[in-house]
Amino acid sequence: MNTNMMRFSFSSQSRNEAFARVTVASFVSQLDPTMDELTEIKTVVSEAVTNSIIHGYNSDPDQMITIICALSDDEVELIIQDEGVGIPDVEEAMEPLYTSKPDLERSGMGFTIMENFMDHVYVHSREGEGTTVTMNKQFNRSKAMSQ
Amino acid sequence: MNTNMMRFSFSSQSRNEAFARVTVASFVSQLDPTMDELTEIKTVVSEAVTNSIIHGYNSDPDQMITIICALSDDEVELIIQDEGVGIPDVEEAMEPLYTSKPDLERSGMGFTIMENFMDHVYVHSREGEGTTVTMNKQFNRSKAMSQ
Amino acid sequence: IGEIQRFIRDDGSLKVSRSLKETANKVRKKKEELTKELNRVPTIQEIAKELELSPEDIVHAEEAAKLPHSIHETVFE
Ligand SMILES: Nc1ncnc2c1ncn2[C@@H]1O[C@H](COP(=O)(O)OP(=O)(O)O)[C@@H](O)[C@H]1O
Ligand SMILES: Nc1ncnc2c1ncn2[C@@H]1O[C@H](COP(=O)(O)OP(=O)(O)O)[C@@H](O)[C@H]1O
Ligand SMILES: [Mg+2]
Ligand SMILES: [Mg+2]
Repeated sequence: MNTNMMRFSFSSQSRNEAFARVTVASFVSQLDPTMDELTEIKTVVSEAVTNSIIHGYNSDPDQMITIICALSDDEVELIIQDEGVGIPDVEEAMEPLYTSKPDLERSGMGFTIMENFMDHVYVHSREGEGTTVTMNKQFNRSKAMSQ
Repeated sequence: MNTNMMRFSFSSQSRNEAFARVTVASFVSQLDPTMDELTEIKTVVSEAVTNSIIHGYNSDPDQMITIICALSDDEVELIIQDEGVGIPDVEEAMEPLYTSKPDLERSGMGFTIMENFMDHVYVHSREGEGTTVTMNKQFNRSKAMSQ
Repeated sequence: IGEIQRFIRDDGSLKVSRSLKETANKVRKKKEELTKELNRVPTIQEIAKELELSPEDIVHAEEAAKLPHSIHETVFE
């Protein structure tokens, strides 16, 4: 099997959100996804990175976020990690519309969007240790089917 | 002072050369350099990454290459690292036209190009341990001078 | 005066932000064209081939087009 991987870390500044999106999307472009699939991947990266910045690190800009991305054949695995405050109740956090920061006008839809755009989303988190979001997606499904 | 840094690693595969180029370029784009300056940075990344793949790892696709990039005001520092075979004689390797792989139709101009496009190039290498190329460049210099 | 000079200079020179935006416009047009032609959303390779760019460069340009124009940053910083 044909595998390729990359890993990158960057400081928890909101201006790095765009950078994280480009980095993941340009790596994933090797699998030749459709433009729509690529937009989905970028959205998912934005949601997870924003969560790490705003919730995980409470907007402290001097912490680090790590993204790992592995490609094999037509599949992508994406891991987004912080060492922030963690999530006390993951199940509750993943419910649509749930947000712990309604004052910041958060929609509470971040995890729901991730689950919609990716095939699998797995969240591992411990209070005081941080959060790891692992996601998988297979590309070109619709393309293959439409042939 | 306004600083921002990132670090990324990826498999030593030539298809990742474009990925490495764009990842650095998109991070450096924060400083809004000119197109020429960005092209120079991309060229330098290509040369160093190709060297790590072809020379450092003798084209073994399962090793890792690391790039660190730090921005401060109008300056970029770029570090490109491998843990490959290393360079026995760095001074000789950096001479224009020197190549240890003439059979692969290498031009021997990689280091010369890096020295031309960047303000400083420093190569640290040990046989059997790997090679680290550290480069610096200040942007907007020529623009400031042309006034 | 320094700021005004910088404004004029930035406007006239090929800054990355501007050039990437032009590329992003081409990508957007090509995407529309191919969507009609193929009757589905094109893949990134399909667009890359037509524009003779790498897929990675297309991703970069698309993202840059979303960011605020640098002239604002230059003038108002
Ligand atoms: N990386 C993280 N670190 C800590 N808490 C998180 C993290 N990601 C998500 N959460 C928690 O999960 C909740 C739901 O997240 P999400 O669905 O993205 O909604 P929103 O970000 O709009 O609040 C957040 O309000 C927060 O309490
Ligand atoms: N990362 C590296 N690991 C091991 N050797 C290297 C590395 N980079 C450069 N070299 C050595 O330095 C020489 C000169 O490099 P360069 O100027 O790029 O020319 P070329 O790549 O065309 O040979 C190479 O031929 C090789 O012997
Ligand atoms: Mg969220
Ligand atoms: Mg070379």
